[in-house]
Amino acid sequence: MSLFQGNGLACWRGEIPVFEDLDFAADAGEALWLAGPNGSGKSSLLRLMAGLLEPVDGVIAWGGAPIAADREAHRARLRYLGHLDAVKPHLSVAENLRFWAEYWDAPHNTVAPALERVGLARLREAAGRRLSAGQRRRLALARLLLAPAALWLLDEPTAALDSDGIALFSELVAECRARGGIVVFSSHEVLALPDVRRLALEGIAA
Amino acid sequence: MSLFQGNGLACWRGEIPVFEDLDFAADAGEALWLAGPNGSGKSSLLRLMAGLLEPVDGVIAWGGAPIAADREAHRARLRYLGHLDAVKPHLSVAENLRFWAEYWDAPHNTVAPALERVGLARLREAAGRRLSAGQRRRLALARLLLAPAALWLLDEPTAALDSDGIALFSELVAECRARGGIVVFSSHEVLALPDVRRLALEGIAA
Amino acid sequence: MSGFFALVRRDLRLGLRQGVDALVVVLFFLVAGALFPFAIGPEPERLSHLAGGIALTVAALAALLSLDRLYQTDYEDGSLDQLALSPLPLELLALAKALAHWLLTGLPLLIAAPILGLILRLPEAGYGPLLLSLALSTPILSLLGGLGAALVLGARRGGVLITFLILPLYVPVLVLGAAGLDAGLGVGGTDPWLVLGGLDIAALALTPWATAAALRGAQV
Amino acid sequence: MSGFFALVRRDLRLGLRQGVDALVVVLFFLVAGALFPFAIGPEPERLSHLAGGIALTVAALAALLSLDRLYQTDYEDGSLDQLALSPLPLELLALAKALAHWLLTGLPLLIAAPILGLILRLPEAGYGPLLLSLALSTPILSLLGGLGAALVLGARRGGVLITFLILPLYVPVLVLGAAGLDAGLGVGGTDPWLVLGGLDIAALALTPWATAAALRGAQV
Amino acid sequence: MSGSAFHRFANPRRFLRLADATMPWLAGLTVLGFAVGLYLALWASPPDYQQGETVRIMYVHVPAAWIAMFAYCWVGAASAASLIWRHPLADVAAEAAAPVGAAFTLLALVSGSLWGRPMWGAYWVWDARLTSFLLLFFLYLGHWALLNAFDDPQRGRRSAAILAVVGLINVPIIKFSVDWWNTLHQPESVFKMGGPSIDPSMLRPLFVMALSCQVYFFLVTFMRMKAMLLEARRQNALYRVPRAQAVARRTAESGRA
Ligand code: HEM
Ligand SMILES: Nc1ncnc2c1ncn2[C@@H]1O[C@H](COP(=O)(O)OP(=O)(O)OP(=O)(O)O)[C@@H](O)[C@H]1O
Ligand SMILES: Nc1ncnc2c1ncn2[C@@H]1O[C@H](COP(=O)(O)OP(=O)(O)OP(=O)(O)O)[C@@H](O)[C@H]1O
Ligand SMILES: [Mg+2]
Ligand SMILES: [Mg+2]
Repeated sequence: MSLFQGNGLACWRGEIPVFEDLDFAADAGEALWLAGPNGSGKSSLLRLMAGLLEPVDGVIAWGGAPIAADREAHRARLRYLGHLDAVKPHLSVAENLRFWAEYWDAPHNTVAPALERVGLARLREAAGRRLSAGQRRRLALARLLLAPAALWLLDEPTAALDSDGIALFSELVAECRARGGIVVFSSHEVLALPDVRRLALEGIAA
Repeated sequence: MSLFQGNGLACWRGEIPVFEDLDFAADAGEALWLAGPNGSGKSSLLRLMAGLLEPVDGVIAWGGAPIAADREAHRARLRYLGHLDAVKPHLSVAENLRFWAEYWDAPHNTVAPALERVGLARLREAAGRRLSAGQRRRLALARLLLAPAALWLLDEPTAALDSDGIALFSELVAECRARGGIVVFSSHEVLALPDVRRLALEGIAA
Repeated sequence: MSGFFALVRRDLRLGLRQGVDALVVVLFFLVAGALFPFAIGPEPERLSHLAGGIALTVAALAALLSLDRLYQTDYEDGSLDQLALSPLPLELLALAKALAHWLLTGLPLLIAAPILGLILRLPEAGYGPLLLSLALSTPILSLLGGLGAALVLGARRGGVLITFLILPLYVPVLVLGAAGLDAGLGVGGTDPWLVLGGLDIAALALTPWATAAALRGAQV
Repeated sequence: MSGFFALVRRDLRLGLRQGVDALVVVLFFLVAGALFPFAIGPEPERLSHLAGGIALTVAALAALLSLDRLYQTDYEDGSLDQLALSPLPLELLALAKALAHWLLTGLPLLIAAPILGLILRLPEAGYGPLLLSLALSTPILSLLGGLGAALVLGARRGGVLITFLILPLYVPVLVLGAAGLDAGLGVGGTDPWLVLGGLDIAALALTPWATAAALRGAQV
Repeated sequence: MSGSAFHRFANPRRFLRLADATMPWLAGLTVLGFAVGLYLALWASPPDYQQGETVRIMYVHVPAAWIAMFAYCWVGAASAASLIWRHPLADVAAEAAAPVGAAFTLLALVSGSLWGRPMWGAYWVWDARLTSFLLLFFLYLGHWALLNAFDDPQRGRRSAAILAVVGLINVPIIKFSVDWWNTLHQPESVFKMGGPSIDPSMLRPLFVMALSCQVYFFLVTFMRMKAMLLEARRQNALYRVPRAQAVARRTAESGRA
């Protein structure tokens, strides 16, 4: 019975079954790597974990209590990073991050260090639409640094990142785990992270 | 003096210099791998090669003639694949691809095989917005198969692709090169492709 | 709650990146309104009769022009997921969006209306009623519009259909606004405004919930 | 050339798929038009005289509703790059886009116009001229609109800005269209329509180039 | 064209030299002209027999109107030049002159409508000329709004230039159609603007004022152009980078990369 776990999960997208009877479990400080071919349901599972999707079957529980019971609490404890970077093209890099800080009630003074950390300090004033793919991804990663969260749900966090970026990501994961946070991430490339649990999805050959 | 080459290229985005005095050259059947950190100008260079951007300085030439001299011809000979997949969410997978076939005057009967090849045959009727990240990327790759082109410009073609997808991509590249085509692609991960030239960009430390 | 205002501020900033933008919105009403005389002639008495209807038409136009973007962009660039994953309830999110939309379309119209009245030769007595009608009807346009925008998000057939049930709801609002003008000019009673006020409260109370539901529906 | 029709077909399919745009346009057209009887007070004779002009103006405003989407979506999802990288010249691309826009907005407006005519009690003799004026003026609106949409590509507040840019340029068309109405009602000669036709041709010949230039500018 | 070209080629020493040389003279002429003109207009010219003192508005109004129209042609021409020859100086010329022209248009509108109050008993009348001026004002504002609607200035310049040229083609059409529209629906204004003959005693101050406004236009435009060019040059220096540092190392090794 671990801190964050799901049992017998079934997920449908549209009218199509993605996976059925899937279990996962993660304890404080653990990292879970979702691996699987395209369309096997990694993103779907992460959306289930975040509560953005409802499982057709099964329950996801945090500390024993189903997340459906108290959505506000679950939302408050997690950070989600999807395929899309949620960067506003017409806001500057700093404005983009500052908005999320305000929106999540994170202290203002976390913005500058976060940008520094992901290597975007130089582009602080640049408009979002001027960012390159990897720079945009880095800005998305910076959101994770605004406030410590107990649960990180990251969908291909290293997509478009260069080698430094990947190194940075590993550091972030390590720190989060050291804090006792749980990190669930999907990725196609094998990342050099210490003792990650690997959860392989095959998807349903429909 | 190679088939496709650029000399003394300088590129600015917005009011900012990206790179200066950059040369590249590729002959029929060769592959050029653009490597470099985030923001070093890989995408920008590919857009220059495609004619989507104007170099501030220097010339890009095909067969000795600057591409600026005959844009129609250059456009007709190349296929470009950007960070964005150009998939219409409200069109089905087949409709998406069929449109590009019609638009580029490619024979209709190339659509089905192309989908088959990238492994989307099963999702032929699915709406574009139901595709997963990797499936969308595969659909973008399928556009390359509609008609043989002399020049492929691919921006992180393997982003979001699983291992099969990457294998597929290597095959496609090999075939294109066998046809005498030129393949220029950017990528952060090291792909197992036989004898590719590597062009490293550092970008300008501004 | 701070999230609420943060969101309103962000949408305003996105809408009014620079001072210019705010001005553009106001001018937009003048241009659109000034179009009518060219089609129906410059005779003052004629224009003065139409001024109210013109103003309301332009109001509806402004409300609709920016609507489909209200949630669409956030939906497409992934911001909506992030917005939904915050302690702020979706109902308040919907309210914040509608408020920002009104500040970007309704308020400028109120500012532009007097000038419009001037060039359309609105009689002195007409200004008060015009402003009152606009002030009462534009909020509903934004609230209902927000609901419509949320419904078409997933763009599943259903959403589209319901939108066509939503848009006609504009009619009574605008009609009441127009009626209010006549009332102000002493043609009828003043009740249209009372009804409008009632609708305002109803919309304020109901649409956020409906919108929130629609947004959850889009997450399939 | 086949690319041209492929693009038109695609845009039509997308427009009808999403469904919203075209119908919102028509609904706005009818709703806004329907406002005026209340605004003017329904005295038939005055109304019928204005009906045509109102219909023309409201049609112009309605056609603006779906404009900012014309290039924006293709721009954001990367399709525009692909479209630009084909043998089809950008000028023809612009033409195809404008044609699709007209088929999705101008044509439905023509079909809806008689209904509005009924609402506004347009006299029998007025229908022919109204349709003719609409048929001659809406294409220019789509062409100018396409230019506007290309100009504001990547700008903030697209919709409002387009309107603001386009309408002053559109005034001559509106004037001529209205003049056509009166001519039809036997006030003057029929030359307004000839001039309008001339403007149609001029717009058809010139706007695609301007639009193509604007699209190239967007590739910064 | 890529945004940078503006900086790379914006090196118009010749223009700057010319501007520095002429501006003192322009400034002097402006002051002198307005002094004389206003004196003639306000004191040394008789009140109109039918308009009384209000006629003096004309000395502001008409010159403003003339310059407003001239300025739009200037902007349109400069924009066309920038689109054809891609010379950044043309961009600057258009961008610098537009607000000045807009200001004169506004002046004509305001002075006109102030004039209209006593003449027509209303601040605004849908008189043909007034209307076409209102539209001209909208064109100016559209141009200005477009210039400022983008995060990337170069993009704004390009769009605005295209709009200005299209507008230039369209202005005569607008003028013609509006006049026609106005005669179509008989205007209720009895007063004909620019009545048949204006008395010489009124013409002299009118022309002095017109000339002063013209000079003033050039003065302000040149000043704005100069400021913009210096700013561009400053940024340009900001981004100049030693070539050596910029050269990308090319490691062409065959075999597995
Ligand atoms: C918003 C209001 C007005 C605008 C925009 C306006 C516009 C113009 C313009 C553009 C001109 C110069 C045209 C040319 O010379 O070709 C002009 C000239 C003139 N306007 Fe106005 N006008 C306005 C109101 C008035 C009023 C109210 C009066 C008099 C009661 C008036 C009297 C004149 C006269 C006398 C001239 C000089 C005639 C000439 O040089 O041809 N204007 N106005
Ligand atoms: N549209 C744009 N406008 C202005 N500047 C831009 C634009 N796109 C990119 N840039 C800037 O140009 C530089 C190079 O961008 P580019 O996308 O070519 O880098 P990249 O090598 O593709 O990076 P990545 O590996 O992240 O894709 C970056 O510093 C970026 O900030
Ligand atoms: N919004 C959606 N509506 C309907 N079906 C969807 C939607 N998103 C994804 N699907 C389907 O659900 C299945 C799983 O999608 P998902 O995105 O979870 O896969 P994934 O493992 O993330 O793939 P990838 O590695 O490409 O990101 C896919 O077959 C896809 O077609
Ligand atoms: Mg995924
Ligand atoms: Mg890139």
